[in-house]
Amino acid sequence: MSAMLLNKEKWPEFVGKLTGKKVWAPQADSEGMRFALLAEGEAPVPDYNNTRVPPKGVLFPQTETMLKFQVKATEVDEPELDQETVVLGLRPCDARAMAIVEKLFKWDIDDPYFIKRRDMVTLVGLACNDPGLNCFCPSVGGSPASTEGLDLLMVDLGENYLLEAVTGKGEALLKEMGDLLSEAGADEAKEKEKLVKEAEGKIKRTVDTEGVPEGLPGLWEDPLWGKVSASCLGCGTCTYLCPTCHCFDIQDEVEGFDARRCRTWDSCMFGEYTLHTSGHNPRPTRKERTRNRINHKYSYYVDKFDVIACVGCGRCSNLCPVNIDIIDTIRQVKEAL
Amino acid sequence: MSAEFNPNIVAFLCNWCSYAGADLAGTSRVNYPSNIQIIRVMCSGRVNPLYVMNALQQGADGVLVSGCHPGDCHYMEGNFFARRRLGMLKDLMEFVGVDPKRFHMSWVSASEGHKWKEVVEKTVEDAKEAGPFEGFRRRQIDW
Amino acid sequence: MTEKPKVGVYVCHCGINISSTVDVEAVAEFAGKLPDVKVAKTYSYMCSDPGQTLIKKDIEEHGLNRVVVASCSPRMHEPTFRKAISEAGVNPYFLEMANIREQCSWVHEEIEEGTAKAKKLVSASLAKVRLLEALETTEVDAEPAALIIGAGIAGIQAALDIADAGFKVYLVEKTPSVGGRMAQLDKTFPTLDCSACILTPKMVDAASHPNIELLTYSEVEEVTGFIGNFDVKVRKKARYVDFDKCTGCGDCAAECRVKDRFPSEFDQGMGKRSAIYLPFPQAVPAKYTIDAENCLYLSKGKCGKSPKCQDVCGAGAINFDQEDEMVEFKVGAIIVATGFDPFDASRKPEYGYDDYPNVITGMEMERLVSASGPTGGKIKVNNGEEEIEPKEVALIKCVGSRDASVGNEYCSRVCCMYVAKQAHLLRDKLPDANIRIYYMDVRAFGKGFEEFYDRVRRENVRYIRGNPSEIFKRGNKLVVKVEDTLNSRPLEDEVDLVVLGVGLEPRADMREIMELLRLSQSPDKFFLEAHPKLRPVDTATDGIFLAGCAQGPKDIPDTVAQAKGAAASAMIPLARGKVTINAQVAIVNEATCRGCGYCVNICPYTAIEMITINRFGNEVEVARVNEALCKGCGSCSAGCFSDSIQPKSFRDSQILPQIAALGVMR
Amino acid sequence: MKMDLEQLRKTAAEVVARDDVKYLVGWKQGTYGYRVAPGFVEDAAGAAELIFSPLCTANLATYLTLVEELPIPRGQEPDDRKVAVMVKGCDSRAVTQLIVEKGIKKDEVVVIGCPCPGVVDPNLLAEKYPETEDQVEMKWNGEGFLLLRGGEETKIARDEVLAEKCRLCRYPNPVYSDIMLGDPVEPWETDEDKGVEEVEGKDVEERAEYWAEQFDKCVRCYSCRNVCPLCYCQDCVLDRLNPTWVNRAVNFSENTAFNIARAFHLGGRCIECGECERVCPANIPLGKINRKLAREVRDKYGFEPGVDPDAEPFQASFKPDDPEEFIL
Repeated sequence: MSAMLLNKEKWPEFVGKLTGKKVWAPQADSEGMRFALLAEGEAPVPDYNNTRVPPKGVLFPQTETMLKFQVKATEVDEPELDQETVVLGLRPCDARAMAIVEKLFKWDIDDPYFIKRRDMVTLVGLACNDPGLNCFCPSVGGSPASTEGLDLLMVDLGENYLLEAVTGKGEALLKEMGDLLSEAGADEAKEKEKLVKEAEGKIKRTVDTEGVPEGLPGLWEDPLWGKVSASCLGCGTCTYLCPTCHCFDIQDEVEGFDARRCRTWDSCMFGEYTLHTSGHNPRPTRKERTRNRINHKYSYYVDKFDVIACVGCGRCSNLCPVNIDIIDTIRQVKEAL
Repeated sequence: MSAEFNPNIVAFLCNWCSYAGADLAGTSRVNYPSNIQIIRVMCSGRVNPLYVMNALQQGADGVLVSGCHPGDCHYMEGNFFARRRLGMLKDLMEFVGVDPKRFHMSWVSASEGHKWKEVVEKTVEDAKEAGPFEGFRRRQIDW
Repeated sequence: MTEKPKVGVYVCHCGINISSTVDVEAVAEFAGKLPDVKVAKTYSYMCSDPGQTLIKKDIEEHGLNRVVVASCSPRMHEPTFRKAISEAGVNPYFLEMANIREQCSWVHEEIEEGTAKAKKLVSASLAKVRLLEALETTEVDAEPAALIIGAGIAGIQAALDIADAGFKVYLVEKTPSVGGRMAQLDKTFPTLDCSACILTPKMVDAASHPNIELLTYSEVEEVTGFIGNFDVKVRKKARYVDFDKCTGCGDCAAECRVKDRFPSEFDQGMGKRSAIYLPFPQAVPAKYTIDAENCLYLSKGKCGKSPKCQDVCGAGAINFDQEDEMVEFKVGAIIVATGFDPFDASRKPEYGYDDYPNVITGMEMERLVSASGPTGGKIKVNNGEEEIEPKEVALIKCVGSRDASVGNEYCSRVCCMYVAKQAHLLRDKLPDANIRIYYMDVRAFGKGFEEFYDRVRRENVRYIRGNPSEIFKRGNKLVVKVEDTLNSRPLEDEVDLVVLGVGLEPRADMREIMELLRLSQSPDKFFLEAHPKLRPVDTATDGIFLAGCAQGPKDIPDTVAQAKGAAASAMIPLARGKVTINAQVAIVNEATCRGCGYCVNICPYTAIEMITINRFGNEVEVARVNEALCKGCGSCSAGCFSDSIQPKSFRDSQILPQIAALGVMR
Repeated sequence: MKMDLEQLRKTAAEVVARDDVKYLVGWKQGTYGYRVAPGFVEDAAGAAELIFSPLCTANLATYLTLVEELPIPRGQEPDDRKVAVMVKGCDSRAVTQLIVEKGIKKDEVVVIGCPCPGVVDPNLLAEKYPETEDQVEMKWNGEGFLLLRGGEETKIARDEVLAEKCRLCRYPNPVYSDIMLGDPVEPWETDEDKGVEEVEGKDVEERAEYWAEQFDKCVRCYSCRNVCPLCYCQDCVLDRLNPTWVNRAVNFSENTAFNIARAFHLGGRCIECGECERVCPANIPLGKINRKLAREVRDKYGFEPGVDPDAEPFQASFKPDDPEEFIL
């Protein structure tokens, strides 16, 4: 695949050429950074560590309308999802997460909403030169410059971005840019390699996941779950901010005669997630829920799709209000094995 | 636009004073704006303050809660609770940017058909001034 | 849980009361398209027999299980339609009314707006009716006793009727004697019966009736509970006279060190009484009372060497250690017969009541002409210089009535006749005097009234149509400044005596009773009846009834009639022995209750208590409602953060859809 | 002020050694950087890990009501032993308010009071002194703080990193406790509540815009609710579907409704511990709303929650002369 160079000064033009597509890019707001749709003419340079909320909503919105209907009618309206979309500057871990989640949405039943959006999107990643405190992607099979899930990878070389197409979609996007880009050479490739190595070296918090997927089922009754979950508040921070968490709930909302069926993110950390109509709850306390969260990511998903459903983005560790730290948790698991 | 704007107002009236007062306004053939729709509750104390929020969310441009004058509550104290709760709600709503003109509370006794008319007129006039409530209305546009 | 709602919507024309401003057919057509509506119809008078039959038939034919009636206020006909659908086998609480008359057709003019609003109200009612729940009423025993507050003619009559029917009556009177205002009157119009002569036998009957417990000089302090089961606390104020020992001989009053020093309430302050006194000679009970405020011994701690009354009382009845006594009992019904206050003539300063001794009120006139009054029935007045027999007399009607400037727009109904009667009595005593009556209108509507008015006019009493603007003094005469509106002539009539025909006002202390019993006032500030036409003796509170002038001005026969009506109504629960408990009470969801106890704090009826339940092995505290005490006000519910306590028929899950229906149909 | 860690750990060990105590909740060193974690202590070894430092922002009173009650098999008795909890001044108000509301009973808890000279705002701290993977120690140091990391000592001025709630704190000393550790601290001059005033200073449309931006960010993770010691309904109305007060959908409308309802339910109850704002992953300034209501309740109704265990709850009481100038 081809590698091209884009002078940073030409970034606005690069973004400008995407007219007609929905463009998501990291933008600053009072929360910090988050992915939002770019307004016409805007082209902020992606200069950030990572967003608080992952860009998973581009393919799997927190709330999405599945269909609309009228009370007492039989016809339904389905949403139109065929708008071309570009995500600019997402981190490799988040792109990897999309690839991991895609396995689930294409598994026994094809999820039309996710797949349609996936088909229409071009993911333009930005390699991490300066990973964050809780980044641990190499521990779970990722890398600061992983291309898994991406269509195009950008590497910040200082004055220029190095653009490497990963897929045909990426290739096509590069073509669209025409003479905005110039060929990259061997120097740039070397520079990239150096940056990636440096970045990997900056990752301090690592964890050895060797044997964890196989070992977890044996730790079902281990006291570590009680210890880890004792301080858990049962909120949805870890799951909602996780790029691979993909649980949803479906509701019908009625306003007068107009109604819609929508699905929204759900969290296995909520009590009512597994609450039965009878009042029985198979995961009655935070202990069972915490255990499930770790098992799902590090064991069940591996069983099913041969990949750990954690990309090491560190968001849950960063933002857990009570310092439930997935790195530490996996370390404890490892110790208990 | 604002001249033609017809605000949609939901009113919660206690059965014994204000609802009876509104009935008296009817019996006395007092004319007032038709923007107001009344939901009857037994006591103004029954009005969960979140009804006000809910009404705005579901499409009201203004909300009115009316009960017996202090000391006249059929249930002795319900209107005192309503006053405290709704007074606090009003402060809260104002703080989060809901125009205070959108929410009123009044004391209207069973004999105050004319006061009822005045209260309705004031509520409607204020809601008109505040304009259509777009705020956090549960709109369908982002569906 | 329940079967799928099948709703019938019935839109009433109410003659043209609704249909002139609401396109009822359009409303019905609209309703027919709403979810769960099986039939939607209109009818000229839904509340009529055929209207109700229409609903019942539809219930049968279409298997309806919920009904919306869009007509008048539910305060008017909710019971009617509840009964109707229940006769057709539908739970009476599966009814919702849309008030499209009082709150729609009668207050809006344009048919478009009326129709649009009616549609919204109907859809809101529909939203609620679909979610209502079936409720069952329960019954509890009713205490076969009644409390009557006020022992004037209304209270006495009601007490006698109820007692005669075999029920216990507690008759509570604030003053030391029963009798009330009627006891103060001289003669009654139009028959000129002696008021005292017809009243005193009833007073004695009331006192001696085996079923009546008379509590004079007593005040009701607290009433809790509900129809059939009111708990009453009464304070028997200390008389300082042993009730059983006092023989009513009067030696004490005659010997009192402050004898005849204090204005007699009974004589409107025109006569004097001692600190120990009997309000009037025929007082019942004939027991003396010490006025603690004025008694030297009780107020100053010293009365000569020893209190005279104690010295002279042969029965040894004086007891200065007596204290207020609390009496508690239970009754099934309450009648409020607290009467009225005469209008305070000082509030019309232009008439100089406070300035001139020869300007008196009608009530004072009653005492003045009374043979048992302070002057022994002689008409003597002080014109500021000397005591004279008046030659020129003016009587002014509508003082404090039909007068917005003092806040009383109503007619007091008795003044026309009592002023005529007093003119007649004055004519009797002052055959040569010039007697004039200033009036706005003469309302002689009762039995024998018009005849009496004619008779008085024939007795050379001049009726001058005009409302005096001022009374002032000129020499030793009073000048009544007035315009004779029949010939547009300004007059300045010089007179020796002015009688102000004061109207009737709600009692100054009625607020206490209002708060005690949670009653409301009508615009005239008298107690509000449940319905002005159909329930004139009932109040909004079940089991509490009104009699006499507490409800509005009326004369003696009307008062007696209403007292008998109130007595008959009050006896319904007593005779039945059972009362139905409100089905619309609050209920706690014990699974979600967090046991914070807010509802317990909020409930004004102490109907909620905390109980400990076993929730899968864990002991937890939750709230529980005593349905007999709950009134269904729902204040608890709005204060419950977890929505765990909900008033039936007014649940959040029933009100929120109503809000939604109104909101969505902008 | 110096917190005597020895005394704290000794007391904790004594408390957990008691037969009638199930466990103790205190603060312990977190897994990295500035993090401090709630520590659930059942023995002396656990007690030895406890700390109390300017990094102990969390209000542990929430753990008194957070426990899910599992069904107890027949024949078994519920464990009625007490839970011990360490509280700062603000946290103790939560305990007091819970007692008022019967959320807990006095005899179900052992409250260990820690007079608190003020804690840091972890975000401010990390902004000015970037967080690393190394665990740190932090101490109160006269008027300021002392940060000990990798053998290095950094003096930090108090105002530089003091948490907003502490700038406004009027109750640095626990108002309710069974055991008090150390000496009371001298309350300090409180700042004006600039955060609230700034919003109040806007006109109503600006305020609407301001909050629209804030509530738009809400992801409805419910951490604000779950961390709140006073949000202790087992079954929150905002989770309920019948009736639906707030739809599950995450959008500006429902988020606003959620936030209004949450704030309203805390009216006259919020003890201003600031936890909701601290834990919000979207950085919504929830503290401003809560403090605004708290201030109205204090100024207009003369009521302050969480200071008197025998008080009547604000929303379950009234005064005949409550303000009513807003009533027509």
